[in-house]
Amino acid sequence: MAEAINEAIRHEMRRNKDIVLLGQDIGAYGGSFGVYKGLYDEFGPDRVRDGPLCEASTAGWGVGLAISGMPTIVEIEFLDFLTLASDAICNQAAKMRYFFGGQVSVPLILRAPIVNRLGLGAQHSQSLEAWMMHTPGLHVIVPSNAADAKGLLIAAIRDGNPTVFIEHVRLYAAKMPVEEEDHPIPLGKLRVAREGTDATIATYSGMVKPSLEAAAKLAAEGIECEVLDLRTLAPLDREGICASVRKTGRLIVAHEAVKTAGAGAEIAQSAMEGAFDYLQAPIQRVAARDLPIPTGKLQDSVFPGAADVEAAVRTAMA
Amino acid sequence: MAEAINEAIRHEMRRNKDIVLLGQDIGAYGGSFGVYKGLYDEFGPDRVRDGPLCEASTAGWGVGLAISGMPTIVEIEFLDFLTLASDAICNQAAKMRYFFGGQVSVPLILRAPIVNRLGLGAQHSQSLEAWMMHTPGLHVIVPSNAADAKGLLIAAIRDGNPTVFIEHVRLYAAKMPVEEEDHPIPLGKLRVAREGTDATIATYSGMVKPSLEAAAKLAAEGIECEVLDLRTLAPLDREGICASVRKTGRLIVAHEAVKTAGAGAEIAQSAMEGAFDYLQAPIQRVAARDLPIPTGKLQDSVFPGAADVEAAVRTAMA
Amino acid sequence: MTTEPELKTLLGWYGQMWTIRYFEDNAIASFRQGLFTGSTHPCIGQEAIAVGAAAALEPADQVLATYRGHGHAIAKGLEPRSLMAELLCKETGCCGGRGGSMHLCGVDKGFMGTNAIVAAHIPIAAGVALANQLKRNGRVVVVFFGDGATCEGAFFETLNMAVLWKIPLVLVCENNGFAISVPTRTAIPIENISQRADGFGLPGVTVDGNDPALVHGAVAEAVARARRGEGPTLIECKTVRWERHSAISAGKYANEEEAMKWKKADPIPRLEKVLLARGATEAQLQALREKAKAVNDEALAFAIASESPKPATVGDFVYA
Amino acid sequence: MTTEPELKTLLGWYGQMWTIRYFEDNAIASFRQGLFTGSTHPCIGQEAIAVGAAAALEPADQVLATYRGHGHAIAKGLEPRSLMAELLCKETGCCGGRGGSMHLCGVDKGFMGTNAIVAAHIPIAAGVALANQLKRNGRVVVVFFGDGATCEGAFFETLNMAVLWKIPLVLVCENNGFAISVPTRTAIPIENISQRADGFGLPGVTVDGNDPALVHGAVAEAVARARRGEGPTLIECKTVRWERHSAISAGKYANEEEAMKWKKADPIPRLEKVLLARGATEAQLQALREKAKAVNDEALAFAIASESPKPATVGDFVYA
Ligand SMILES: Cc1ncc(C[n+]2csc(CCOP(=O)(O)OP(=O)(O)O)c2C)c(N)n1
Ligand SMILES: Cc1ncc(C[n+]2csc(CCOP(=O)(O)OP(=O)(O)O)c2C)c(N)n1
Ligand SMILES: [Mg+2]
Ligand SMILES: [Mg+2]
Repeated sequence: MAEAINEAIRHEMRRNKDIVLLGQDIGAYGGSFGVYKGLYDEFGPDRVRDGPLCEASTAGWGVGLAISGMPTIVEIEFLDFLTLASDAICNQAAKMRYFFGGQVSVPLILRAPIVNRLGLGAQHSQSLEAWMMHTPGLHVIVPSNAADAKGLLIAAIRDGNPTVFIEHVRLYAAKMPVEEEDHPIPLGKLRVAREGTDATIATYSGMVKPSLEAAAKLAAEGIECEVLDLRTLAPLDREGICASVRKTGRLIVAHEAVKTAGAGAEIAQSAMEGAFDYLQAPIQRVAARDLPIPTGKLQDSVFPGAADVEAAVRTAMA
Repeated sequence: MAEAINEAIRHEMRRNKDIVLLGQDIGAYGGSFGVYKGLYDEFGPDRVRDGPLCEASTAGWGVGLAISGMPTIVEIEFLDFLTLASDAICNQAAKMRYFFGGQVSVPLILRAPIVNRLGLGAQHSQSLEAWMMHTPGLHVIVPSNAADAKGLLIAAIRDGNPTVFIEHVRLYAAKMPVEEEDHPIPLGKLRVAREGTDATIATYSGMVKPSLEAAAKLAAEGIECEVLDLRTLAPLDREGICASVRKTGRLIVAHEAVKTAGAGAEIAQSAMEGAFDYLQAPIQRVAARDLPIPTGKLQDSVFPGAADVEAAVRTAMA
Repeated sequence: MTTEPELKTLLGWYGQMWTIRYFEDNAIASFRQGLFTGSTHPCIGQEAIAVGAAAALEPADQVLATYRGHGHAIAKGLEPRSLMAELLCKETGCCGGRGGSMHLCGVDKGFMGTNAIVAAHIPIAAGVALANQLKRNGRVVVVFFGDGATCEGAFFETLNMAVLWKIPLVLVCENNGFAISVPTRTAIPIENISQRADGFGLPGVTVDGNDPALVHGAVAEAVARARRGEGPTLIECKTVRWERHSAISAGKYANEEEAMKWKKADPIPRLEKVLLARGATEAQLQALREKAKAVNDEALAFAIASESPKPATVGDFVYA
Repeated sequence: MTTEPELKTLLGWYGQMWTIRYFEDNAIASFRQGLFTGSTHPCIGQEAIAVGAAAALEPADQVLATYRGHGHAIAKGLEPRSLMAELLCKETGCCGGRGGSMHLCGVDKGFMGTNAIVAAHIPIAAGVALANQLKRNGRVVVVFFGDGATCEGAFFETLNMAVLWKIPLVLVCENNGFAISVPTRTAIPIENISQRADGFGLPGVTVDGNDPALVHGAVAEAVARARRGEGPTLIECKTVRWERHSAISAGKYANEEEAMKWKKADPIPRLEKVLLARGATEAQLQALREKAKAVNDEALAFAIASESPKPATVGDFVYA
């Protein structure tokens, strides 16, 4: 996925000379997880601006570039550091077009990876997408694979609205067939990752793979799960979720963020509002436990896996 | 409610000489909404530290005081500015006891008001409690009246854990009979603001009053709503909510935060998980529209009121 | 410093200062009459800064300011009518009535907007200036902010990067002695805010902010420096604030007298004396005052007569 | 500056520096062997700062540091065994195995912890120092951070308030030339980071951070000043970083040679020369080295032999 993101950015930067990258360690170093490899060499220090450590202002400068007609991609090294940039993103980027009555657009993309299960501890393991979902004016993108990452990032850049693009460090290495061609994927449309008739698993980002594993295992016993990869949380494809639930009658929502007030609650309640009459069992959530994330082996007691998804499906089927 | 909060703080500061207040305009001025009137005169500049404008560090200093055994109350002038303090609150205060294996406690209270419907616009009108609910390690308190504010604040101070105490500017003027005595209210227990049998309205803070109004109106037609004032969102009284829903079979959740990924989704999904079999209709949400908040008359098209609660109950009853 | 401005120039500034003053008078009166809600943050007593600074700019240069930014908007060429209509949240307002008193904008005039989060617009202004640098369009950005804002991280972080990258940015601090109720001296432990510059390697100057010619001189020099590609300058303009932070501030000041001293330091009568000494006539001045008043009265009438935005449009302008 | 330390003192420092060096060697080796996951940020090449600074403190004084803080923890008196057990996330670790390499703490030794958000611990340290001031307990806080941290808002904001309130805080910047891959000179447009102090009205000094005596002298003076109630001091210690930011850093440096120069600037052989010149024997030095190694080998064995925390305890320590 790292390569796919790199390609998407390279492609767009070639196409649109106004695009600028801001961040720390994004120069020769290529980004703290290597996503920007080669971009500095190709586009130079003006457009690939490796800067001092100050996330709050870096994002603010990005807003200024964006409203000046220069689409800007700001990298935050870990999603956990969103705390520092949240004023620029939530109080400025998300709202500026609105409170200025449409006089400006804010083509700002904030890229940040979820970096969990690595053992880096409580300040380097969080999934904060729900905060961004709760901020009107933003798009929130959570790809689960390389092809989607590329297509969604291209779409987000061209779309021209403030976007939080959330990657996943565990998926960086994954190489999948990526469209050679320039192939934007429309925002707000989920992808049916596996079709099924008995239960719907709605998930995204790092939980898509474990969900597919669980689905494969259950299929061997004749339980056919439909796995929805939501791809974008804002816009959220509520209709797509409800359509699947109307078919299967059961919903399991799976994510790696902590459970309480996570994206899963919104996804579940969307199905409640749009498909209540079809629900044959309570909607189940699979999520991290409501704890700060520990290091070491204790992590395994906090994060969910394929077995948890499987168990939730079984509960729903019971 | 301003007076009640003032009394609670005064009471605790007299009782515990280690308590310190930090913030801007909290000295002679008495706080930007006057909540601290007289405290500077009584406790002096050491304990009532009126400081420069730097919310991020002010909250960080508060963490340092707190882990040194000095319970600290940090005032943020508008809840919207939580963006600036969120690293200190979410990455430090909420997690520090955990990642230091219990070596420190963090008796830090962050007080901030929701200031909406006044016409101050998109950066001064937000209800961000859902972000805090999604942060394990915090308590989140959302009182709807003076007596609760006093009792909950006293409890939070004594409880000794990091707490986000969310007030509401519209409720400041409201004077209600406040317990003279020192009367902490246990965190995590909702209050049944009105008993009813036909539908449950779960709400908090500024939506309790409109919800009671709607309930009164519906009662005239024989529809008896049970109104739950949740009082704390973390801990959330899931059992109390489910008990009511098991009785009424219907749930309406009402808040002033924007709808998507708001506290309402969590409250609703909690009922789904604990009372699905009793639900006779889809859970309804009443919330602000998913927009940045405009100024002027347009605000009325964004924020919900008693009529919206009433309509939601009717939908649930239909 | 630059040469003394011509009389004609000074007369123009005088008229602008009155335009701003009357605008603010109308804003306060309208608020008191309930023509709009929320609050409004007058720049009365500080008009010389906006006017002197804007005079140093080309039309294509850009300005960003705070909630206390009505004067900067007017000085940058926005029409009082579209501004007053915005204060009254009318659809004819510069932001379609969505922004109100704290969110004004006029991109076509280079006025890139006011902001209600203290100091948040400083990095945004720097980003606009970086865009200018990258586009090599020769434009300079002036960002206005208060003394209080110079305690916020965003200000410092931006200074560091702006110096590093020699950004064409002029940072104008309006030190009006207070951040709401907090006197500058109890928030900032140095004599002059311009001294902040010393830790970052950029020039810092302090000028009397109630003299538009001094402000103009300092800003003109900084703008020239920025246009030469030599980077940012920090300018502190000492001034005195209108008695209250905003139309709704109600708290007590530690020292009420200090908080009321603006009337003694009013830049308008001061400029008047200079003008008369340089040969302007009372009649000339009166004509300028009257014109300023007329423009604002018309603006207010226009704003009052305008419609509120239709409820059905509440969802407009969220996404591009 | 203070007087030249006695030979005995210097020998003690030498032993401590080796204790830290061996600790870090074991940390890196353990990480490479997969004994723990995540990463670890060695302070190899920077030991003189932790040791020299800690020597200027009373046991009751407090220290806060960053993820690159193993050396500071050891210098402040924490046991290598409980630190190594923490790195290996064992229940015998100083934080019960929840914190790992980036979150170490020893409140009973005045070590108020390390932090993984760059600069976030600087305001926290100031808050601890304010608590000391309010309690009038005479304690001083030393906070360590990197060059990169001095670009973050939290650093500047805290300087402003600390000077304003004369907080007993000593700010020690370990300028090791890099923030991950970003060379200091491409992030900070001034010659010495101590110059940051000029914009805030506190003393700023730069010392050679690879000489523990110079570090000790500067910190001792700052501590004395803080204890006298005269407020904070900013001390920049110039040093050179271990070749990689952390055990998992893999990116390319713009200038690889620059990034490898620590070995030429190693403070340990440098101190060795001084010791031998002042009459220490090679045997004495060897004994200290061996003791340092033995302590760390025992610590590692202890850590390896310890148990991981029980899964059932994962929810402990969230609330008081
Ligand atoms: C980040 C933030 N904190 C607090 C406030 C509340 N507030 C609005 S204006 C103001 C005072 C700012 O003072 P200063 O920067 O000196 O500007 P002035 O109002 O004097 O022009 C404060 C504290 C805010 N809007 N934003
Ligand atoms: C707020 C924040 N931004 C980014 C990071 C990622 N990061 C960890 S260490 C580091 C470099 C810090 O450099 P410096 O302050 O010089 O300290 P050093 O590592 O050199 O000791 C960065 C960017 C972080 N942990 N926190
Ligand atoms: Mg001011
Ligand atoms: Mg460094």
